[in-house]
Amino acid sequence: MQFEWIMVPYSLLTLFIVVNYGLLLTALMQKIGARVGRRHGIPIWQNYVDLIKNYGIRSSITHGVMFYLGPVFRLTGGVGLLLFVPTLYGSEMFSNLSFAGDLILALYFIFFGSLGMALGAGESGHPHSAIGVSRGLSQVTTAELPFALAVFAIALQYQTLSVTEIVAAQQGSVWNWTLFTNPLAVAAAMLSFLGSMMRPPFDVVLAPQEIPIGPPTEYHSSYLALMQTNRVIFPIAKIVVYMNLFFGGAATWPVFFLKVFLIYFFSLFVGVVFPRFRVEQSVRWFLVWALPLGIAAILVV
Amino acid sequence: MKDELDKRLDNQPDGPERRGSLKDIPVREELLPRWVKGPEGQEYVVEPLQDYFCQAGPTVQTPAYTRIIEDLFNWARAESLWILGFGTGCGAIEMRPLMTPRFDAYRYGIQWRPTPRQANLFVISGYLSVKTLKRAIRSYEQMQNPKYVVGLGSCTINGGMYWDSYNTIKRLDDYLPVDLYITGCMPRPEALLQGFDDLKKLIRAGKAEGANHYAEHFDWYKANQKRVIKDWDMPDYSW
Amino acid sequence: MDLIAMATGFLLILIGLFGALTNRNILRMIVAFAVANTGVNLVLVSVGYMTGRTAPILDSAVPVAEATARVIDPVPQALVLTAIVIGVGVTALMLAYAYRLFKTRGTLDISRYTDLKW
Amino acid sequence: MMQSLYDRLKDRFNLGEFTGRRADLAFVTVSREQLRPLLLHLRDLEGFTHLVLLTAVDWIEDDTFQLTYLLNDRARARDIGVRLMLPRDDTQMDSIHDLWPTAATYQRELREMFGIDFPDSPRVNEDFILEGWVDIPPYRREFDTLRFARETYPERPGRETHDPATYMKQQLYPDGEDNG
Amino acid sequence: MVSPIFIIAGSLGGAFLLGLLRDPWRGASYVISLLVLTFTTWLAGSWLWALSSGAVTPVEILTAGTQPPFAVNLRLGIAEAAMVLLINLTGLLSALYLKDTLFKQGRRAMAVLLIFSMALSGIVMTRDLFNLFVFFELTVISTGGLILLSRDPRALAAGFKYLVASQVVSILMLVGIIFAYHATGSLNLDDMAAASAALLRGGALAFFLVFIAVVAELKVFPANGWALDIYESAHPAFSALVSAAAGSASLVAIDKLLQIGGPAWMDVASIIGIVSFVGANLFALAQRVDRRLLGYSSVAQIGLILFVVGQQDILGERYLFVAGGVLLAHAVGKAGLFWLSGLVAGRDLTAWSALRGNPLLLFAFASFLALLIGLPPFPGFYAKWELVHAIAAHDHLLELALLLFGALVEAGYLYRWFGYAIKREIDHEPIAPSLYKRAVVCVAVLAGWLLAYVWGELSPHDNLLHAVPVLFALAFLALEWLPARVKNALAIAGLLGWFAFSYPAYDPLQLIFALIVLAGGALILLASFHSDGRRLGFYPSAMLMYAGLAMLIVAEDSFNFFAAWESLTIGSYFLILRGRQSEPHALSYLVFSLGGAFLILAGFALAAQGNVQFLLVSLAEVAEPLAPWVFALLAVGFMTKTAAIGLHIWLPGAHAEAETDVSPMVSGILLKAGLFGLFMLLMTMGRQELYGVDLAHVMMWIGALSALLGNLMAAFQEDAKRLLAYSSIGQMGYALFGLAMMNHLGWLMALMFVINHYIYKSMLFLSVGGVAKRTGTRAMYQMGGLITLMPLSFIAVLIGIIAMSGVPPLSGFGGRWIFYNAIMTSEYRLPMILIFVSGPIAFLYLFRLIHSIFLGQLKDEHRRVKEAPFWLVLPQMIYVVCLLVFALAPGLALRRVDAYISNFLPQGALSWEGLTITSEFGYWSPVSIMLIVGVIFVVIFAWLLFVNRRAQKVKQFNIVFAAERPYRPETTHYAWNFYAPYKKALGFLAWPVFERFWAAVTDLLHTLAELLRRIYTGNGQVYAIHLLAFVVVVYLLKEGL
Repeated sequence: MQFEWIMVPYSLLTLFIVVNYGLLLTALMQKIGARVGRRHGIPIWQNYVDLIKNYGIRSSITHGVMFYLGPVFRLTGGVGLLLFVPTLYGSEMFSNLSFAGDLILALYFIFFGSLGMALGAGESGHPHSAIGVSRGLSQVTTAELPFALAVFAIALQYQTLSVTEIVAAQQGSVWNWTLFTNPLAVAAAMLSFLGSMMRPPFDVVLAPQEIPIGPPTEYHSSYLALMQTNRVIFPIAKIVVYMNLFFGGAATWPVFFLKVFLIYFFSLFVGVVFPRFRVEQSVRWFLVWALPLGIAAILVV
Repeated sequence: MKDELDKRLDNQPDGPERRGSLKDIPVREELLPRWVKGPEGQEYVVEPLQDYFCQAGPTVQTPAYTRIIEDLFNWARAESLWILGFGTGCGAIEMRPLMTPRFDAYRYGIQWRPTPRQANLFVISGYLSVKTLKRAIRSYEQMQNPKYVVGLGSCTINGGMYWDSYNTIKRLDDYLPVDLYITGCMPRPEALLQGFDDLKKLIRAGKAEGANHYAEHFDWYKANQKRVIKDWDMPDYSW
Repeated sequence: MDLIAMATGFLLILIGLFGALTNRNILRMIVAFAVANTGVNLVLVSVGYMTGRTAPILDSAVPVAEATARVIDPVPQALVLTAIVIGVGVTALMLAYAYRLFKTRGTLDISRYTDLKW
Repeated sequence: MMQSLYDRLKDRFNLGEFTGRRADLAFVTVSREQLRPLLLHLRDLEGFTHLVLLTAVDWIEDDTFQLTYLLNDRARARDIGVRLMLPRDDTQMDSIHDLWPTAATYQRELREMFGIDFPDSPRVNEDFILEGWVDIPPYRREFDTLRFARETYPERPGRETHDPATYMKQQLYPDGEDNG
Repeated sequence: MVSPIFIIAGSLGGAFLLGLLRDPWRGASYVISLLVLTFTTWLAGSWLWALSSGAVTPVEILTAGTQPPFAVNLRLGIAEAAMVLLINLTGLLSALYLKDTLFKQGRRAMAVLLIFSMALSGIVMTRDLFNLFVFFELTVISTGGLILLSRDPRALAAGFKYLVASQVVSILMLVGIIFAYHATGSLNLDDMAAASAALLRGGALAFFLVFIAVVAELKVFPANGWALDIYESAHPAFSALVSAAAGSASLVAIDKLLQIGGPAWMDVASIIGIVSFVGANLFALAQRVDRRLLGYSSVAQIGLILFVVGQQDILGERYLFVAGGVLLAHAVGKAGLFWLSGLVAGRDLTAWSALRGNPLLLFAFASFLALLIGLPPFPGFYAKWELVHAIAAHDHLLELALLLFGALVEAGYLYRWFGYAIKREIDHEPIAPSLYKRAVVCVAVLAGWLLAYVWGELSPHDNLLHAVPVLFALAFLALEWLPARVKNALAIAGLLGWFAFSYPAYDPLQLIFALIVLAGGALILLASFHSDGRRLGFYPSAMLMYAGLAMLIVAEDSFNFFAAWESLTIGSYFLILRGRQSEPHALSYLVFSLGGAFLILAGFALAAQGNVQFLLVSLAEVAEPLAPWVFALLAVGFMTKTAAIGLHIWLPGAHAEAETDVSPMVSGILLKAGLFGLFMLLMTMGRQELYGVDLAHVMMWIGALSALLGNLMAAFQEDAKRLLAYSSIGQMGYALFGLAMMNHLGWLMALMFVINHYIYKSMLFLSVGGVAKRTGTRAMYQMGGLITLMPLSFIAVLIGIIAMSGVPPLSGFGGRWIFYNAIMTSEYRLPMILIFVSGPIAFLYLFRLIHSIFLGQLKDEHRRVKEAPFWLVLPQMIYVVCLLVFALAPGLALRRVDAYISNFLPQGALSWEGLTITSEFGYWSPVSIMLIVGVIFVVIFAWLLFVNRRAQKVKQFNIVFAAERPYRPETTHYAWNFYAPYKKALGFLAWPVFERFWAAVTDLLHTLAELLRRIYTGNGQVYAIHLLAFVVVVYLLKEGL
C-alpha cells in the first residue's frame, strides 16, 4: 500500500467517529459503574461538557517545555495508534494509515504517549507525578507482558504480523476467532488488558485519594482537555487492536461499536468488583497468573 | 558569611525593610536567604521566596471570544462543576452524602477533583481558622480562572458560633471573592444541591466572575489577608 | 672394602644431614655439613676404587704403559680434590656468615632468623 | 486504694493536699523539686506507666499556674493527678519529655497557649497550633479574647445575639406554650 | 673471532687483576670491572651476531688440549651465545647500577661480581658434568658474597639459609655425579647423552640426583624458601642478576641434563615446572612487599620456562624460539623490575605510586609487566602462542588449563600492582634521583622492545611492530610532550585516515564495524578536545585500543585476531584505569578480559591442531569432537567482552568510573569487539552441539538473561553512569540473543543493535558525563531540574532514550521490528519470554535517567550550572542527527549488510522497495511513520499553542501541594529509590549473585595463598627439609608414574 491524499480525509472521518463514540462510551461506562453503586451517574453527554469547559478555562500555567509538550505527546500517541491500525476490516476508507507499519508498530507506539506524558509530568516537579509515573511504569512492565506473549503467539499462529491478514484469517465463522482458536492467548491478553485500562484493581497509578491523581496532578485547562480527548481515543484504539487480533475484527460500524463496547465493558465489569492492588501486588499478580497463560499460549501454538 | 548576607540585603532597595519584617516573626530557616556553594566553587545567595516561586500577580482574564462562544463556555462551566475536595471545616462531612446514591450530585455534572488545578469550584465547608485560611487562599489561587467560591454555613458568613474566637475569621468575603453563601449550621445536603443550582444560574448569567474580581481588587484582598495572617511566608500570589 | 667405605660415606652423609637439620646452632650445622661433605668425598673415592689397584700416580712404581691396568680410575680422585677445595671454600664462607650473624644478631640459633618469611 | 497509695507516698515525698475524687482517681500536690522524683516513682514503682495528659490552669487570682500531670495505671485501672503550682512571674518548668516522649507535645502546647516554657523540650519553640501569633499567649486569662477578635477579625454588620434557650422557645412555641 | 673461552678467562683474569690492585683505588677497580664485563658482553654479542647471521658455526672449545671426555670442553651455539650475552649484559648493567655500592665495598666485591658472571657463563657453556658442578659451586660462593652487598641487615640470615640449602644441593649433586660417572664412564654430557640408555637403566637414581639438584638450583616451588628471602633482602641489582642471569643459566643446565634424561624426564621437568608456575603465582597473590612479590613471580616464570624446556619434544624445532622468548622476556622484565625497585623508596606495593611523577619510568614499569605477562608485541606473546598451540595439539589439556590459569593469576597481581602505582596516594619518598640507575632501567626497556622486534621478525607471523595502527599508537608515546588538543587532532586524523585508507578492502560487515570503530571513534574523540594540558598516557592507550580494534576487524588468521584482541584489551585497560575511582574496576576488567582472551587462545589452539598460522575461515573445517569445545571456548571468551550475565561484573564499575570521554569509547565501541568476535564465530562455525545441547540455544538463554538482569539492575541504580553501564549489559544481551537466533533477521537485528547501541550509548554517556562534570556528582537524586540549564544535554538524552526504548518513530523501533520478525522463525520460544520481560524494564531505567537528572526540582547548588562544554555537546548533537537519519533511512547502513548476511543465511532477507521495508511477515515504512507522527504532533501542538497562548510561566515550587507548600527541593524531588515498590516485587532478581560468586572465588584464592604460604616459616632448616622432602616426593612420584 502507498500513501494517497484521500487517506487524510478518511482518517479524519475515522477520528471523528471514534472521538464521538469514545465520549459517549466512556460516559456510558461511568453510568454503568454508577448503576452498580445504585446511582444515576453522569449524564450521557457530560464528557462533551467537561471537554468544552476545559477548553474554555481562561488561564493556565506552564512549568516548562516538556510540561507543555506532555499532553501533545499523549494525544499524538492516541491518535497515531488509532490511525496505524485499520479500524474496519475490508474497508478501504477505514484502513486509515496502516500502510506505514504492521502490528509491531502498533505494539510499540502504545508507549509513545505514555513516555511523553511521563516526561511532562516529570517536569511539573510534583513529587506525586513522579510517584505516579514510577508506579505506572512498574506496573506496565509486567502488565504488558502477557499481551506481548499473546501477540507473539497469534503471530506465530497466523504466520504474519499484518493486522489485516490476522483479521482476514478469522473471517468466515465466529469459531474462527482467535478467541476460540487460541483461547490461552486471548485469556492472557485480556488479563493484560485489565492492567492497561487504569481501572480497579490496577489503578493505583492514579490513586485519587492517595497521591492526588498521579502523573496529571499539575495538568489543567487545555492540557487536561487534550488528555481527556486522548482518554476517549486511546482506549478505543487499544481495543481496536484487541478486537482485530482476538475477536475477529469488525467489518461494519455497528459491529465495531458493539465489540468495542463489550471489550471495554469487560474491564469495567472487573473493576467494579475488585478493590485496588498495590503496585508490587499487581506486579506479582501478573507474573503469577497472567504470565503462565502467555507462556502456555506460545508453547502450544 | 552572615555579615556578607546582610550587606547584600542592604544594597537592595527594599533590603533593610525586608530584613526588618523578617525579624518580627521568626521565619522558618528554610525560607531565609542563604549562601550556596556550587559544584565548581562559585558562591551565591539563594532566596527561596524569590527564587522558588513565580512572583507575578493575577491578571484579569477577559472573555476572549464572541458573546455566543462565551455563553457556550459559561453553560459548560455551569454544567461541569468540579469541586476541590478540600474539607476546611466541619461542613466537609455534609459534602460526602452528595456522592452517595441518595443525593448523587454527579447527575448534575458535579464531581470532586483531588487537585486545585483541575477544580473550578471551591467549597469552604465551615469555619476557617487563620491557619486554614492560609491554605485555603493558596488553594484558591492555584485554581484556574474562572473559578467559584461557595461559603458553607454561618461560620463563613459571620463567624457563627466562633464569633468571639481569637483565631477564626468571621467574614470569608473579606479574604476570597465568594460567589454564593449557603446558610445553616450546618446546611443539609439538599441545601447544598440547591446552592449549586443557584450557582449554576449565576454562572450561566455570566455573573460569577469572582476570579477576575479577585484580580482586580487584588491589593485589597491581599491587605485583608495579610492583616490576619501574620507569618506571610509565601509569594503574594501562589500560582 | 670399597663397600665398607661407601657405606661409611653414606652413613656420614646421613649423620651430617641429620645433624644439620636437627641442630639449631649454626656452628653445629656447619660442622654437620662438614661431616656430610666428608661422607660425600668418601663416597666419591670409594666409587672410583678398584680392588687391588694402586693410586693413579704415574711414577716409577707404575709405568705409563701399564697405567690403565694397574691404577684405579683417576677421575674420582681428581673430583674429590676439587670437591674438597670447594667444600672448604663454602665452609669458610658459612663460618664468615656465622661470625657476622652472631655479631649483628647476638645469637647463633637459626630458628631466630625468621624475620623474612611467607 | 488511693488513700493507701497516698500514705505510702507521704513517707517518701513532701506532698501537699490530697484530693480523692473517686475510688480510682485522686489528686496530689507536689513541689517543683519533688515533681520529677515523684513521677519517676509513680511510673517505675507504682505502675503509672501512661501519661494521660499534661495541662495547665491559669489561677490569675492566686497569681499561679496550676500544672496537672495526669497519670494512668492500666493494670489496676486507676489514675492519679499530680498538681504543681507555678508562680505566674516565673513560668519556667522542667521538661519531662525524657520520661514520656509524648510530654513534648503537651509542653509545646503549653508554651504556645500559656507561655510556660520548658527549656530543652524537643521543638518546644516551634509553632504548634497557631502560626505567626504575635500577641500574649491566648489562654492566659489576662488575654481578652473578645476584644482581640473584634479588633482583628472584621465582623459582618447586623449580627444579633440571642440566648439559645429563650430564642429557640420563641421560635418553636411562639405562643408561649410549653407542653413538653 | 675471538675465542669464547675469553669470556671465562677474561672474567677470571679481571677478578685476579682486581685482587692485585690496592684497595683504595676504587675508581680504577671499578673501571676494570666494567671493562671486563663490557668485553665479555661484546664477545658474547659478537658471537651471537655471527652465529645468528650464519657467518660461523657453533664452536667447541677444548681445554687441556685433549678431546672430551678426557678434558673439559665448552660449547657455544646460538642459544648459549644468547644466554651468555644475557648474563654478561645483565652483569654489566647491574655493575653500573651498583656503582655506589661497589665503590663502598671495594675491589673484592667487584671481583666476586666478575666471578659470578663468569660462573654463570661457565654453566651455560660447559659440556662437562663435574665442571657444571664446579661452576654451580662458584655461583653459590659468589652469591654468598654478593648477598652482602645489600644494606638490609636481614640479608645476612637470608644468605646463610641459602648456603644451608646449597650445601644440601651440592651433596645431592656430587653423589649423583659420581654414580652417573660410574654408570657411564664419562663426565661429558654428550657422552652421557649417548649412553643415556645405560644411565637411565642402571644409574637412574644417580641421574635423578643430579637432575633434582639442578632443579633445586632453579628454586622451584615449593622448595625455595631461601630464594624468596634472598630476593626480598638482597640488593635489587643482585636480585636482578639472580633472577635473570642465574635462573637462565640453571635452565640451560637443566636443558643439557634433559638431553641425557630424554622424554621421561622431560615430563618430570614439565610437571615440576607447571606446578611451580601455578603455585608461585598463587602465593604471590598474598604478597604486599614488592621484591618478595617479584621473587615469587621469578619462581613462577622459571617454572614456566622449565615447563617449556620439558615440552621440547613436542615443540620440536620451535623449541628455542619458544623457550628463548619466554626466558628473555622474563629476564629483561624481571631484571628491569628489580632495578626499578631500587629506585622506589618504600617496600610496600603501594609505594610504587612514587613512579607516577615520572612518565618514563611508568612506561618502563608497564613495559616490564607486559614482558612478564607475555602481552603483544613482546616475545612472550609469540612464544606463548606457539607453546599453547603445541600443547593443545598434543592434547595436554590439563597443562593448558593450568598454564592459562597461572598466567591469569600472574596478570592479576601484577596489574593490581600497576593499579596501585597509578592510583594510590603518593605518600612515600620520591624516587631516587640517580641518573645512571635510570639509565640502566632504560636500557632494559630498550632491550625489551628490541626483543619484541626481533621476536616479531623471527615469528612466522606478521611482525606486530610493523603494523601501522600499532606503530601509530606507539608514536604517541614519542609525542607525549605535545598539548592534548594537538594530539587529539592527530588522533582523529589518524583514525579517519586509516578508515579512508582501508575502506576499499572492507566487506559490508567489516565496514559497519570499521565505521563504528574508526569514524565513530573519531567522533567520540571530538569530546576529548575539551580537556587541556597534556593528558599524559591517554593517547597511547586510546590509540592502542583503536589499533587493536582496527586490526581485529580485518584479521584473517587467528594470530592476528588474537594479537589485536590483546592489544585492545590492554589499551582499554589503561584507558579505564585513568578514571578517578577506577582502580579496582580496571583490574577486574583486565582480569576478566584476559581470562576471556585466554579462553579464546585455548579455543584457537584447539582448533588449529598445532598449525600456528590458522585462518579464521578454517574454523568452519574443525572436526566434530573438537568443534563444539572450540566453539564454546571462543564463545565464552567473546561473551566476556560483551559482558554476558555471569561474566558481567567488571562492566558497571569500569564503564561508570572511566573518564567522561572514555566511557563512550569503552561502552559504545569496545563492547562491539566481542560482538564482532561472535559474528565471526557464528559465521564460520555455525551451530554446534555439545552433549546434545545446541550451543546457540544456550547462547540465546544467556543473551536473554543478560537482557533481563542487565535491565533490571539498571533500574535500581542511583548512579547515572552505572545505570548506563548496566543498560549496556542488557543491550549486549539483546544483540547476543539476536546472533544466537541463527537466522537472517536475528543477525540483522544484532547489527542494528551494534549501530544503535554505539550511537545512543555514546551520546548518553557523553551527556551524562557532561552533566556529572558540571554538577560534580553522578548520583541522580542529587540532580534534578537541569532541563532549563542544560537544554542541549537534555535533548540528547531525550532522543537517546526514545531511540533506546524502541518507541517509534526513532531508530530503536527498527531494531524491535526486526526482532519480532526474527523470532517468528526462531526454533526456540522460551527464551523470548525473558526478552519480552526485559523490554518494558528498559522504560524504567530510561525514564528514571531523564527524570531524575533533568526534570523535577532544581537543587540550590545547581542553580548556576552552565550547559556542558562545547566539545562535549558537539558530538552529542552529531549523534542526534545520526539517530534521526538512521531512523529515517536505516537502509543506508543495513541494506548492504542484509545482502551480505544472505551469503550465510539466505532465508528471510528483507525487501527494500521504495520507502517500505518488507519481511516475510510484516512491513514497516520508517519515513511514513516519521511523517505521520510528525504531522499529528505538529497539528496538536499548534492547537494547544492556540488555546493555551496565555499560559503563565511559573517556577519550580509553584505546584499544588495538598494546600501546603514544599520547603526544600531536596525533599521535593522524588528520585531516590525511584522504583521502591518494584524493588519489593522483583528486587530479588537483582541480588548480586554473580558478584558474590566471583568475590568468593577470589577470596578463596587469596585465602589459599595466605594460608599455604605459611609453609615458608623463615627457618633455614625448615627450608632444607622442604628441599629434601621435595626430592623424595619427586622421586616417589616419578617412580610411581
